[in-house]
Amino acid sequence: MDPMAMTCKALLENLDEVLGFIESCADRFGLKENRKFGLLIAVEEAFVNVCHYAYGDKEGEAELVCSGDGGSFVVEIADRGIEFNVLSLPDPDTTTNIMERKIGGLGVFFIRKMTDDLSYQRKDGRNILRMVLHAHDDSATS
Amino acid sequence: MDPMAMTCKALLENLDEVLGFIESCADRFGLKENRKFGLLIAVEEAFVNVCHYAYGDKEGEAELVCSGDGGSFVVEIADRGIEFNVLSLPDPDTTTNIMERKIGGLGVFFIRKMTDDLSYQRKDGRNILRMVLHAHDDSATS
Amino acid sequence: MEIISRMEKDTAVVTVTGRMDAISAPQYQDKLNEMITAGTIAFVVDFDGLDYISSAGLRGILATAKALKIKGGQVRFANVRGTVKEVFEMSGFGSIFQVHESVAAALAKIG
Amino acid sequence: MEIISRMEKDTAVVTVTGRMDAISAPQYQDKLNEMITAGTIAFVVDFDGLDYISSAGLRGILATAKALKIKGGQVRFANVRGTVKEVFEMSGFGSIFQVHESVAAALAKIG
Ligand SMILES: Nc1ncnc2c1ncn2[C@@H]1O[C@H](COP(=O)(O)OP(=O)(O)O)[C@@H](O)[C@H]1O
Ligand SMILES: Nc1ncnc2c1ncn2[C@@H]1O[C@H](COP(=O)(O)OP(=O)(O)O)[C@@H](O)[C@H]1O
Repeated sequence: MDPMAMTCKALLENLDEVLGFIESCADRFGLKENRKFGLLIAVEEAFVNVCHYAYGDKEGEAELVCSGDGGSFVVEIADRGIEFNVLSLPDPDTTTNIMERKIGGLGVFFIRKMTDDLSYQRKDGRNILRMVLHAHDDSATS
Repeated sequence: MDPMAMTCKALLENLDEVLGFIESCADRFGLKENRKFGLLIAVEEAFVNVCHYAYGDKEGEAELVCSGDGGSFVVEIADRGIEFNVLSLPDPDTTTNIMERKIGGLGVFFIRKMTDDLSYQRKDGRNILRMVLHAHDDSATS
Repeated sequence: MEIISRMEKDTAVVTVTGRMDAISAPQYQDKLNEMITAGTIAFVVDFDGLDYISSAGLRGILATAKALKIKGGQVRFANVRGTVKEVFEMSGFGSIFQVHESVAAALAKIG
Repeated sequence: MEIISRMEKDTAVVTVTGRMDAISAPQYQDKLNEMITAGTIAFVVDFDGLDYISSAGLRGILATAKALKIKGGQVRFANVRGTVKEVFEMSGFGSIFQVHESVAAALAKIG
Protein backbone atom coordinates (compact mmCIF):
# COMPACT_ATOMS: atom_id res chain seq x y z
CA MET A 1 0.00 0.00 0.00
CA ASP A 2 1.36 3.43 -0.98
CA PRO A 3 1.66 5.95 1.84
CA MET A 4 -1.33 8.12 2.66
CA ALA A 5 -1.05 11.11 4.92
CA MET A 6 -3.37 13.29 6.94
CA THR A 7 -2.53 16.51 8.72
CA CYS A 8 -4.65 18.41 11.21
CA LYS A 9 -4.44 20.66 14.25
CA ALA A 10 -3.54 18.63 17.32
CA LEU A 11 -6.93 19.11 18.94
CA LEU A 12 -9.03 16.46 20.65
CA GLU A 13 -12.01 17.44 18.50
CA ASN A 14 -10.17 15.98 15.47
CA LEU A 15 -9.91 12.50 17.01
CA ASP A 16 -12.85 11.12 15.01
CA GLU A 17 -11.33 12.20 11.70
CA VAL A 18 -7.93 10.83 12.69
CA LEU A 19 -9.32 7.43 13.68
CA GLY A 20 -11.58 7.39 10.62
CA PHE A 21 -8.58 7.97 8.40
CA ILE A 22 -6.47 5.28 10.07
CA GLU A 23 -9.36 2.85 9.98
CA SER A 24 -10.00 3.31 6.28
CA CYS A 25 -6.29 2.81 5.55
CA ALA A 26 -6.18 -0.28 7.77
CA ASP A 27 -9.25 -1.67 5.99
CA ARG A 28 -7.61 -1.09 2.64
CA PHE A 29 -4.49 -2.85 3.85
CA GLY A 30 -6.68 -5.68 5.07
CA LEU A 31 -5.75 -5.62 8.74
CA LYS A 32 -7.88 -8.07 10.70
CA GLU A 33 -10.70 -6.56 12.80
CA ASN A 34 -9.30 -7.46 16.23
CA ARG A 35 -5.82 -6.20 15.35
CA LYS A 36 -7.35 -3.03 13.96
CA PHE A 37 -9.07 -2.12 17.22
CA GLY A 38 -5.77 -2.55 19.06
CA LEU A 39 -4.05 -0.30 16.56
CA LEU A 40 -6.80 2.33 16.83
CA ILE A 41 -6.29 2.39 20.59
CA ALA A 42 -2.54 2.91 20.15
CA VAL A 43 -3.15 5.72 17.64
CA GLU A 44 -5.73 7.34 19.91
CA GLU A 45 -3.33 7.34 22.86
CA ALA A 46 -0.52 8.78 20.75
CA PHE A 47 -2.71 11.47 19.15
CA VAL A 48 -4.35 12.44 22.45
CA ASN A 49 -0.89 12.80 24.03
CA VAL A 50 0.23 15.09 21.22
CA CYS A 51 -2.95 17.13 21.82
CA HIS A 52 -2.34 17.28 25.58
CA TYR A 53 1.40 17.56 25.93
CA ALA A 54 3.37 18.25 22.76
CA TYR A 55 2.63 21.94 22.34
CA GLY A 56 1.98 23.10 25.93
CA ASP A 57 -0.50 25.98 25.76
CA LYS A 58 0.18 26.66 22.11
CA GLU A 59 -1.49 25.12 19.09
CA GLY A 60 0.34 22.83 16.73
CA GLU A 61 -0.19 20.17 14.13
CA ALA A 62 -0.12 16.40 14.01
CA GLU A 63 0.68 14.45 10.88
CA LEU A 64 -0.29 10.83 10.33
CA VAL A 65 1.07 8.63 7.60
CA CYS A 66 -0.18 5.11 6.87
CA SER A 67 1.65 2.68 4.64
CA GLY A 68 2.11 -0.98 3.93
CA ASP A 69 5.56 -2.44 4.31
CA GLY A 70 5.57 -6.00 3.06
CA GLY A 71 3.38 -7.93 5.45
CA SER A 72 3.16 -5.05 7.91
CA PHE A 73 0.91 -2.07 8.36
CA VAL A 74 2.76 1.04 9.49
CA VAL A 75 1.42 4.21 11.09
CA GLU A 76 3.68 7.15 11.74
CA ILE A 77 2.55 10.05 13.87
CA ALA A 78 4.66 13.18 13.91
CA ASP A 79 4.56 16.53 15.71
CA ARG A 80 6.80 19.59 16.08
CA GLY A 81 6.35 19.83 19.85
CA ILE A 82 8.77 19.28 22.72
CA GLU A 83 11.05 16.31 22.43
CA PHE A 84 9.47 13.24 23.99
CA ASN A 85 10.37 9.60 23.60
CA VAL A 86 7.52 7.23 24.35
CA LEU A 87 10.01 4.42 24.84
CA SER A 88 11.64 6.19 27.79
CA LEU A 89 8.75 5.73 30.21
CA PRO A 90 8.67 2.87 32.73
CA ASP A 91 5.67 0.53 32.77
CA PRO A 92 2.93 1.74 35.12
CA ASP A 93 1.89 -0.15 38.25
CA THR A 94 -1.25 -2.02 37.24
CA THR A 95 -1.88 -3.84 40.50
CA THR A 96 -3.08 -1.26 43.05
CA ASN A 97 -6.67 -1.45 44.24
CA ILE A 98 -9.50 0.79 43.11
CA MET A 99 -9.20 3.54 45.69
CA GLU A 100 -5.41 3.93 45.45
CA ARG A 101 -5.28 3.44 41.72
CA LYS A 102 -4.35 6.44 39.60
CA ILE A 103 -4.48 6.30 35.83
CA GLY A 104 -1.28 7.70 34.50
CA GLY A 105 1.11 6.17 32.09
CA LEU A 106 -1.51 3.79 30.71
CA GLY A 107 -1.66 5.62 27.38
CA VAL A 108 1.98 5.10 26.53
CA PHE A 109 1.83 1.59 27.98
CA PHE A 110 -1.04 0.73 25.61
CA ILE A 111 0.90 2.12 22.66
CA ARG A 112 3.73 -0.26 23.51
CA LYS A 113 1.49 -3.24 24.13
CA MET A 114 -0.80 -2.82 21.14
CA THR A 115 1.98 -2.65 18.55
CA ASP A 116 4.31 -5.37 17.30
CA ASP A 117 7.10 -2.94 16.79
CA LEU A 118 7.60 0.62 17.96
CA SER A 119 10.34 3.09 17.21
CA TYR A 120 10.98 6.73 17.98
CA GLN A 121 13.00 9.30 16.15
CA ARG A 122 13.69 13.00 16.77
CA LYS A 123 14.43 14.54 13.39
CA ASP A 124 14.40 18.12 12.08
CA GLY A 125 12.55 19.33 15.16
CA ARG A 126 9.94 16.61 14.87
CA ASN A 127 8.96 13.68 17.08
CA ILE A 128 8.23 10.72 14.84
CA LEU A 129 6.63 7.67 16.40
CA ARG A 130 6.46 4.64 14.13
CA MET A 131 3.99 1.91 15.01
CA VAL A 132 4.11 -1.38 13.15
CA LEU A 133 1.51 -4.14 13.09
CA HIS A 134 2.25 -7.42 11.41
CA ALA A 135 -0.60 -8.65 9.26
CA HIS A 136 -0.29 -12.03 10.99
CA ASP A 137 -0.89 -12.12 14.68
CA ASP A 138 2.44 -13.63 15.70
CA SER A 139 4.05 -11.35 18.26
CA ALA A 140 1.15 -9.16 19.29
CA THR A 141 0.64 -7.97 22.88
CA SER A 142 3.11 -10.42 24.28
CA MET B 1 -13.32 24.78 11.17
CA ASP B 2 -9.52 24.55 11.21
CA PRO B 3 -7.92 23.22 8.03
CA MET B 4 -7.45 19.48 7.68
CA ALA B 5 -5.30 18.00 4.99
CA MET B 6 -4.87 14.66 3.31
CA THR B 7 -2.16 13.60 0.87
CA CYS B 8 -1.99 10.49 -1.25
CA LYS B 9 -0.71 9.16 -4.52
CA ALA B 10 -2.90 10.35 -7.37
CA LEU B 11 -4.29 6.90 -8.13
CA LEU B 12 -7.90 6.01 -8.79
CA GLU B 13 -7.74 3.30 -6.13
CA ASN B 14 -7.48 6.08 -3.50
CA LEU B 15 -10.81 7.65 -4.49
CA ASP B 16 -12.73 6.05 -1.61
CA GLU B 17 -10.33 7.42 0.98
CA VAL B 18 -10.37 10.86 -0.62
CA LEU B 19 -14.17 11.03 -0.70
CA GLY B 20 -14.36 9.60 2.83
CA PHE B 21 -12.04 12.30 4.07
CA ILE B 22 -13.96 15.10 2.34
CA GLU B 23 -17.25 13.71 3.57
CA SER B 24 -16.17 13.53 7.21
CA CYS B 25 -14.90 17.12 7.00
CA ALA B 26 -18.13 18.27 5.34
CA ASP B 27 -20.15 16.51 8.05
CA ARG B 28 -18.09 18.20 10.73
CA PHE B 29 -18.67 21.55 9.04
CA GLY B 30 -22.37 20.75 8.90
CA LEU B 31 -22.86 20.94 5.16
CA LYS B 32 -26.37 19.88 4.21
CA GLU B 33 -26.75 16.40 2.69
CA ASN B 34 -27.83 17.48 -0.80
CA ARG B 35 -25.08 20.07 -1.06
CA LYS B 36 -22.58 17.51 0.16
CA PHE B 37 -23.32 15.06 -2.66
CA GLY B 38 -22.80 17.85 -5.19
CA LEU B 39 -19.48 18.71 -3.59
CA LEU B 40 -18.38 15.07 -3.55
CA ILE B 41 -19.07 14.86 -7.28
CA ALA B 42 -16.96 17.98 -7.91
CA VAL B 43 -14.12 16.57 -5.79
CA GLU B 44 -14.33 13.20 -7.54
CA GLU B 45 -14.10 14.82 -10.97
CA ALA B 46 -11.15 16.96 -9.91
CA PHE B 47 -9.29 14.07 -8.24
CA VAL B 48 -9.96 11.66 -11.11
CA ASN B 49 -8.62 14.24 -13.57
CA VAL B 50 -5.44 14.64 -11.53
CA CYS B 51 -5.11 10.83 -11.60
CA HIS B 52 -5.67 10.66 -15.36
CA TYR B 53 -3.97 13.74 -16.72
CA ALA B 54 -1.76 15.66 -14.29
CA TYR B 55 1.28 13.40 -14.27
CA GLY B 56 1.10 11.74 -17.70
CA ASP B 57 2.63 8.28 -17.35
CA LYS B 58 4.46 9.14 -14.14
CA GLU B 59 3.18 8.88 -10.61
CA GLY B 60 2.53 11.91 -8.46
CA GLU B 61 0.63 13.09 -5.43
CA ALA B 62 -2.60 14.90 -4.76
CA GLU B 63 -3.19 17.01 -1.68
CA LEU B 64 -6.62 17.92 -0.35
CA VAL B 65 -7.29 20.57 2.25
CA CYS B 66 -10.70 21.22 3.81
CA SER B 67 -11.50 24.27 5.86
CA GLY B 68 -14.33 26.45 6.99
CA ASP B 69 -14.30 30.07 5.97
CA GLY B 70 -17.09 31.91 7.73
CA GLY B 71 -20.29 30.49 6.30
CA SER B 72 -18.48 28.60 3.56
CA PHE B 73 -16.91 25.19 3.24
CA VAL B 74 -13.71 25.21 1.19
CA VAL B 75 -11.91 22.31 -0.48
CA GLU B 76 -8.55 22.84 -2.13
CA ILE B 77 -7.02 20.19 -4.33
CA ALA B 78 -3.42 20.57 -5.40
CA ASP B 79 -1.00 18.65 -7.61
CA ARG B 80 2.50 19.14 -9.02
CA GLY B 81 1.58 18.03 -12.53
CA ILE B 82 1.37 19.92 -15.80
CA GLU B 83 -0.22 23.33 -15.66
CA PHE B 84 -3.96 23.07 -16.25
CA ASN B 85 -6.65 25.63 -15.56
CA VAL B 86 -10.10 24.10 -15.17
CA LEU B 87 -11.64 27.49 -15.84
CA SER B 88 -10.16 27.63 -19.34
CA LEU B 89 -12.38 24.92 -20.83
CA PRO B 90 -15.54 25.77 -22.78
CA ASP B 91 -18.85 24.20 -21.69
CA PRO B 92 -19.51 20.88 -23.43
CA ASP B 93 -22.38 20.33 -25.84
CA THR B 94 -25.05 18.61 -23.78
CA THR B 95 -27.71 18.37 -26.47
CA THR B 96 -26.59 15.70 -28.97
CA ASN B 97 -28.54 12.46 -29.16
CA ILE B 98 -27.45 9.14 -27.69
CA MET B 99 -25.58 7.72 -30.67
CA GLU B 100 -23.64 10.88 -31.46
CA ARG B 101 -23.04 11.82 -27.88
CA LYS B 102 -19.51 11.62 -26.54
CA ILE B 103 -18.76 12.17 -22.90
CA GLY B 104 -15.89 14.55 -22.68
CA GLY B 105 -15.61 17.73 -20.73
CA LEU B 106 -18.43 16.74 -18.39
CA GLY B 107 -16.06 16.33 -15.43
CA VAL B 108 -14.78 19.89 -15.51
CA PHE B 109 -18.29 21.13 -16.30
CA PHE B 110 -19.63 19.40 -13.16
CA ILE B 111 -16.87 20.93 -11.07
CA ARG B 112 -17.98 24.37 -12.23
CA LYS B 113 -21.68 23.66 -11.79
CA MET B 114 -21.50 21.97 -8.40
CA THR B 115 -19.55 24.74 -6.67
CA ASP B 116 -20.65 28.21 -5.66
CA ASP B 117 -17.24 29.62 -6.27
CA LEU B 118 -14.22 28.25 -8.07
CA SER B 119 -10.74 29.62 -8.47
CA TYR B 120 -7.49 28.38 -9.91
CA GLN B 121 -3.93 29.27 -9.09
CA ARG B 122 -0.59 28.06 -10.43
CA LYS B 123 1.95 28.57 -7.65
CA ASP B 124 5.39 27.11 -6.93
CA GLY B 125 4.90 24.44 -9.56
CA ARG B 126 1.51 23.43 -8.19
CA ASN B 127 -2.01 23.57 -9.61
CA ILE B 128 -4.34 24.66 -6.82
CA LEU B 129 -8.06 24.41 -7.43
CA ARG B 130 -10.20 26.03 -4.76
CA MET B 131 -13.85 24.98 -4.53
CA VAL B 132 -16.22 26.90 -2.28
CA LEU B 133 -19.68 25.89 -1.12
CA HIS B 134 -21.81 28.32 0.80
CA ALA B 135 -23.53 26.78 3.78
CA HIS B 136 -26.79 28.28 2.60
CA ASP B 137 -28.10 27.17 -0.72
CA ASP B 138 -28.31 30.60 -2.36
CA SER B 139 -26.37 30.51 -5.60
CA ALA B 140 -25.84 26.81 -6.16
CA THR B 141 -25.92 25.14 -9.59
CA SER B 142 -27.37 28.18 -11.28
CA MET C 1 -22.86 0.66 -4.93
CA GLU C 2 -25.21 -2.29 -5.13
CA ILE C 3 -27.00 -3.62 -8.18
CA ILE C 4 -29.95 -5.97 -8.06
CA SER C 5 -31.94 -7.11 -11.08
CA ARG C 6 -35.20 -8.94 -11.58
CA MET C 7 -37.20 -9.79 -14.68
CA GLU C 8 -40.71 -8.43 -15.32
CA LYS C 9 -41.71 -10.47 -18.37
CA ASP C 10 -38.96 -9.67 -20.87
CA THR C 11 -37.84 -6.48 -19.19
CA ALA C 12 -35.00 -6.36 -16.69
CA VAL C 13 -35.66 -4.06 -13.74
CA VAL C 14 -32.27 -3.03 -12.39
CA THR C 15 -32.09 -1.36 -8.99
CA VAL C 16 -28.97 0.64 -8.25
CA THR C 17 -28.29 1.86 -4.72
CA GLY C 18 -25.48 3.81 -3.10
CA ARG C 19 -22.98 5.74 -5.14
CA MET C 20 -22.01 5.38 -8.76
CA ASP C 21 -18.51 6.78 -8.98
CA ALA C 22 -15.33 6.21 -10.96
CA ILE C 23 -14.65 3.04 -8.98
CA SER C 24 -18.10 1.47 -9.03
CA ALA C 25 -19.43 2.58 -12.44
CA PRO C 26 -17.78 -0.31 -14.35
CA GLN C 27 -19.89 -2.66 -12.23
CA TYR C 28 -23.05 -1.17 -13.78
CA GLN C 29 -21.66 -1.51 -17.26
CA ASP C 30 -20.53 -5.11 -16.66
CA LYS C 31 -23.87 -6.12 -15.21
CA LEU C 32 -25.91 -4.67 -18.07
CA ASN C 33 -23.54 -5.94 -20.75
CA GLU C 34 -23.81 -9.39 -19.28
CA MET C 35 -27.60 -9.28 -19.52
CA ILE C 36 -27.50 -7.78 -23.02
CA THR C 37 -25.22 -10.62 -24.12
CA ALA C 38 -27.71 -13.06 -22.60
CA GLY C 39 -30.40 -11.59 -24.81
CA THR C 40 -32.22 -8.95 -22.72
CA ILE C 41 -32.85 -5.78 -24.68
CA ALA C 42 -35.40 -3.91 -22.52
CA PHE C 43 -34.26 -2.31 -19.26
CA VAL C 44 -35.80 -0.18 -16.55
CA VAL C 45 -33.15 1.24 -14.25
CA ASP C 46 -34.43 2.27 -10.82
CA PHE C 47 -32.34 5.04 -9.24
CA ASP C 48 -34.50 5.43 -6.14
CA GLY C 49 -31.65 4.45 -3.83
CA LEU C 50 -28.88 6.18 -5.77
CA ASP C 51 -27.34 9.06 -3.80
CA TYR C 52 -24.74 10.19 -6.21
CA ILE C 53 -23.56 9.84 -9.79
CA SER C 54 -20.45 11.33 -11.37
CA SER C 55 -19.39 11.69 -15.02
CA ALA C 56 -17.87 8.19 -14.83
CA GLY C 57 -21.37 6.89 -14.07
CA LEU C 58 -22.83 8.76 -17.04
CA ARG C 59 -20.12 7.29 -19.22
CA GLY C 60 -21.28 3.79 -18.24
CA ILE C 61 -24.92 4.66 -18.86
CA LEU C 62 -24.16 6.08 -22.29
CA ALA C 63 -22.01 3.13 -23.34
CA THR C 64 -24.70 0.57 -22.49
CA ALA C 65 -27.43 2.73 -24.05
CA LYS C 66 -25.47 2.80 -27.31
CA ALA C 67 -24.96 -0.97 -27.22
CA LEU C 68 -28.71 -1.38 -26.70
CA LYS C 69 -29.66 1.02 -29.49
CA ILE C 70 -27.61 -1.04 -31.94
CA LYS C 71 -29.64 -4.12 -30.95
CA GLY C 72 -32.94 -2.26 -31.24
CA GLY C 73 -33.36 -2.31 -27.49
CA GLN C 74 -34.16 0.42 -24.96
CA VAL C 75 -33.39 1.62 -21.46
CA ARG C 76 -35.66 3.80 -19.32
CA PHE C 77 -34.93 5.35 -15.97
CA ALA C 78 -37.17 5.65 -12.93
CA ASN C 79 -36.97 7.65 -9.71
CA VAL C 80 -34.25 10.03 -10.80
CA ARG C 81 -34.08 12.42 -7.87
CA GLY C 82 -31.98 14.82 -5.81
CA THR C 83 -28.35 15.16 -6.82
CA VAL C 84 -28.76 12.44 -9.47
CA LYS C 85 -31.52 14.49 -11.10
CA GLU C 86 -29.32 17.59 -10.98
CA VAL C 87 -26.60 15.65 -12.78
CA PHE C 88 -29.06 14.34 -15.38
CA GLU C 89 -30.31 17.85 -16.06
CA MET C 90 -26.89 19.49 -16.26
CA SER C 91 -25.57 16.87 -18.61
CA GLY C 92 -28.58 16.79 -20.91
CA PHE C 93 -29.17 13.12 -19.99
CA GLY C 94 -32.59 14.17 -18.69
CA SER C 95 -33.53 15.09 -22.27
CA ILE C 96 -31.83 12.39 -24.30
CA PHE C 97 -33.08 9.58 -22.03
CA GLN C 98 -36.58 8.54 -21.06
CA VAL C 99 -37.12 9.34 -17.40
CA HIS C 100 -40.22 8.23 -15.47
CA GLU C 101 -41.83 8.87 -12.12
CA SER C 102 -41.84 5.21 -11.12
CA VAL C 103 -40.79 1.75 -12.22
CA ALA C 104 -44.45 0.97 -13.00
CA ALA C 105 -44.73 4.02 -15.29
CA ALA C 106 -41.52 3.01 -17.09
CA LEU C 107 -42.72 -0.59 -17.51
CA ALA C 108 -46.05 0.63 -18.88
CA LYS C 109 -44.20 2.49 -21.67
CA ILE C 110 -42.31 -0.63 -22.66
CA GLY C 111 -45.58 -2.51 -22.72
CA MET D 1 -20.89 5.26 21.66
CA GLU D 2 -24.40 4.62 22.88
CA ILE D 3 -25.51 4.12 26.47
CA ILE D 4 -28.82 2.59 27.46
CA SER D 5 -29.86 1.84 31.03
CA ARG D 6 -32.69 -0.10 32.61
CA MET D 7 -33.45 -0.99 36.24
CA GLU D 8 -33.55 -4.59 37.50
CA LYS D 9 -35.00 -4.05 40.98
CA ASP D 10 -32.48 -1.63 42.52
CA THR D 11 -29.67 -2.40 40.13
CA ALA D 12 -29.01 -0.35 37.03
CA VAL D 13 -28.05 -2.43 33.99
CA VAL D 14 -26.09 -0.15 31.69
CA THR D 15 -25.45 -1.28 28.10
CA VAL D 16 -22.59 0.44 26.32
CA THR D 17 -22.16 -0.08 22.58
CA GLY D 18 -19.70 1.24 20.02
CA ARG D 19 -16.44 2.84 21.02
CA MET D 20 -15.42 4.42 24.29
CA ASP D 21 -12.69 6.86 23.38
CA ALA D 22 -11.36 10.21 24.57
CA ILE D 23 -14.36 11.97 23.02
CA SER D 24 -17.14 9.67 24.19
CA ALA D 25 -15.84 8.51 27.60
CA PRO D 26 -17.18 11.57 29.48
CA GLN D 27 -20.66 10.48 28.38
CA TYR D 28 -20.27 7.26 30.40
CA GLN D 29 -19.09 9.17 33.44
CA ASP D 30 -21.92 11.72 33.17
CA LYS D 31 -24.57 9.04 32.78
CA LEU D 32 -23.43 7.02 35.79
CA ASN D 33 -22.85 10.09 37.95
CA GLU D 34 -26.36 11.23 37.18
CA MET D 35 -27.78 7.89 38.35
CA ILE D 36 -25.52 7.81 41.43
CA THR D 37 -26.76 11.28 42.35
CA ALA D 38 -30.33 10.01 41.93
CA GLY D 39 -29.60 7.27 44.49
CA THR D 40 -28.58 4.20 42.49
CA ILE D 41 -25.54 2.46 44.02
CA ALA D 42 -25.53 -0.95 42.28
CA PHE D 43 -24.52 -1.20 38.63
CA VAL D 44 -24.00 -3.92 36.08
CA VAL D 45 -22.25 -2.60 33.00
CA ASP D 46 -22.76 -4.71 29.87
CA PHE D 47 -19.88 -4.40 27.40
CA ASP D 48 -21.24 -6.94 24.91
CA GLY D 49 -21.51 -4.34 22.17
CA LEU D 50 -18.35 -2.43 23.03
CA ASP D 51 -15.70 -2.70 20.29
CA TYR D 52 -13.01 -0.58 21.74
CA ILE D 53 -11.91 1.17 24.92
CA SER D 54 -8.90 3.46 25.41
CA SER D 55 -7.22 4.75 28.56
CA ALA D 56 -9.68 7.66 28.57
CA GLY D 57 -12.47 5.09 28.95
CA LEU D 58 -10.68 3.39 31.84
CA ARG D 59 -10.28 6.77 33.48
CA GLY D 60 -14.07 7.22 33.41
CA ILE D 61 -14.66 3.73 34.75
CA LEU D 62 -12.21 4.26 37.60
CA ALA D 63 -13.62 7.65 38.55
CA THR D 64 -17.19 6.35 38.84
CA ALA D 65 -16.04 3.21 40.68
CA LYS D 66 -14.32 5.39 43.26
CA ALA D 67 -17.41 7.56 43.67
CA LEU D 68 -19.47 4.38 44.18
CA LYS D 69 -17.05 2.85 46.71
CA ILE D 70 -17.37 5.96 48.86
CA LYS D 71 -21.15 5.46 48.94
CA GLY D 72 -20.82 1.76 49.74
CA GLY D 73 -22.01 0.84 46.28
CA GLN D 74 -20.63 -1.47 43.62
CA VAL D 75 -20.16 -1.90 39.87
CA ARG D 76 -19.76 -5.23 38.04
CA PHE D 77 -18.95 -5.80 34.40
CA ALA D 78 -20.41 -8.35 32.02
CA ASN D 79 -19.40 -9.58 28.55
CA VAL D 80 -15.91 -8.12 28.56
CA ARG D 81 -14.51 -9.54 25.32
CA GLY D 82 -12.07 -9.10 22.45
CA THR D 83 -10.02 -5.93 22.44
CA VAL D 84 -11.87 -4.65 25.51
CA LYS D 85 -10.81 -7.74 27.43
CA GLU D 86 -7.22 -7.27 26.27
CA VAL D 87 -7.31 -3.71 27.62
CA PHE D 88 -8.82 -4.87 30.93
CA GLU D 89 -6.09 -7.46 31.32
CA MET D 90 -3.19 -5.21 30.39
CA SER D 91 -4.31 -2.47 32.71
CA GLY D 92 -5.05 -4.74 35.68
CA PHE D 93 -8.73 -3.72 35.53
CA GLY D 94 -9.58 -7.38 35.00
CA SER D 95 -8.23 -8.10 38.49
CA ILE D 96 -9.37 -5.08 40.46
CA PHE D 97 -12.91 -5.21 39.05
CA GLN D 98 -15.54 -7.93 39.17
CA VAL D 99 -16.01 -9.32 35.68
CA HIS D 100 -18.77 -11.81 34.79
CA GLU D 101 -19.73 -14.02 31.87
CA SER D 102 -23.19 -12.51 31.52
CA VAL D 103 -25.49 -9.83 32.88
CA ALA D 104 -27.49 -12.54 34.67
CA ALA D 105 -24.38 -13.84 36.44
CA ALA D 106 -23.45 -10.33 37.53
CA LEU D 107 -26.98 -9.63 38.79
CA ALA D 108 -26.94 -12.89 40.75
CA LYS D 109 -23.84 -11.75 42.63
CA ILE D 110 -25.54 -8.49 43.62
CA GLY D 111 -28.49 -10.48 44.85
N1 LIG E 1 3.61 13.68 23.15
C1 LIG E 1 4.07 13.94 24.41
N2 LIG E 1 4.85 15.02 24.63
C2 LIG E 1 5.28 15.28 25.87
N3 LIG E 1 5.02 14.52 26.95
C3 LIG E 1 4.27 13.43 26.80
C4 LIG E 1 3.75 13.08 25.51
N4 LIG E 1 3.05 11.94 25.66
C5 LIG E 1 3.11 11.60 26.95
N5 LIG E 1 3.84 12.50 27.66
C6 LIG E 1 4.14 12.43 29.09
O1 LIG E 1 4.08 11.07 29.48
C7 LIG E 1 3.12 10.90 30.54
C8 LIG E 1 2.39 9.57 30.41
O2 LIG E 1 1.50 9.61 29.32
P1 LIG E 1 0.33 8.55 29.22
O3 LIG E 1 0.92 7.21 29.35
O4 LIG E 1 -0.44 8.78 27.99
O5 LIG E 1 -0.59 8.81 30.49
P2 LIG E 1 -1.38 10.12 30.95
O6 LIG E 1 -1.57 11.01 29.77
O7 LIG E 1 -2.64 9.56 31.48
O8 LIG E 1 -0.50 10.75 32.00
C9 LIG E 1 2.22 12.10 30.46
O9 LIG E 1 1.65 12.42 31.70
C10 LIG E 1 3.15 13.19 29.94
O10 LIG E 1 3.84 13.78 31.02
N1 LIG F 1 -5.74 17.95 -14.00
C1 LIG F 1 -5.65 18.03 -15.35
N2 LIG F 1 -4.44 18.17 -15.95
C2 LIG F 1 -4.34 18.24 -17.27
N3 LIG F 1 -5.38 18.17 -18.13
C3 LIG F 1 -6.61 18.04 -17.61
C4 LIG F 1 -6.81 17.96 -16.19
N4 LIG F 1 -8.15 17.85 -15.99
C5 LIG F 1 -8.73 17.84 -17.17
N5 LIG F 1 -7.83 17.96 -18.17
C6 LIG F 1 -8.13 18.03 -19.64
O1 LIG F 1 -9.45 18.53 -19.78
C7 LIG F 1 -10.27 17.60 -20.53
C8 LIG F 1 -11.70 17.59 -19.98
O2 LIG F 1 -11.76 16.97 -18.74
P1 LIG F 1 -13.14 16.45 -18.15
O3 LIG F 1 -14.12 17.57 -18.22
O4 LIG F 1 -12.94 15.88 -16.82
O5 LIG F 1 -13.62 15.32 -19.17
P2 LIG F 1 -12.92 13.97 -19.62
O6 LIG F 1 -11.94 13.59 -18.55
O7 LIG F 1 -14.08 13.03 -19.70
O8 LIG F 1 -12.28 14.26 -20.93
C9 LIG F 1 -9.57 16.26 -20.38
O9 LIG F 1 -9.83 15.42 -21.49
C10 LIG F 1 -8.09 16.67 -20.31
O10 LIG F 1 -7.58 16.85 -21.59
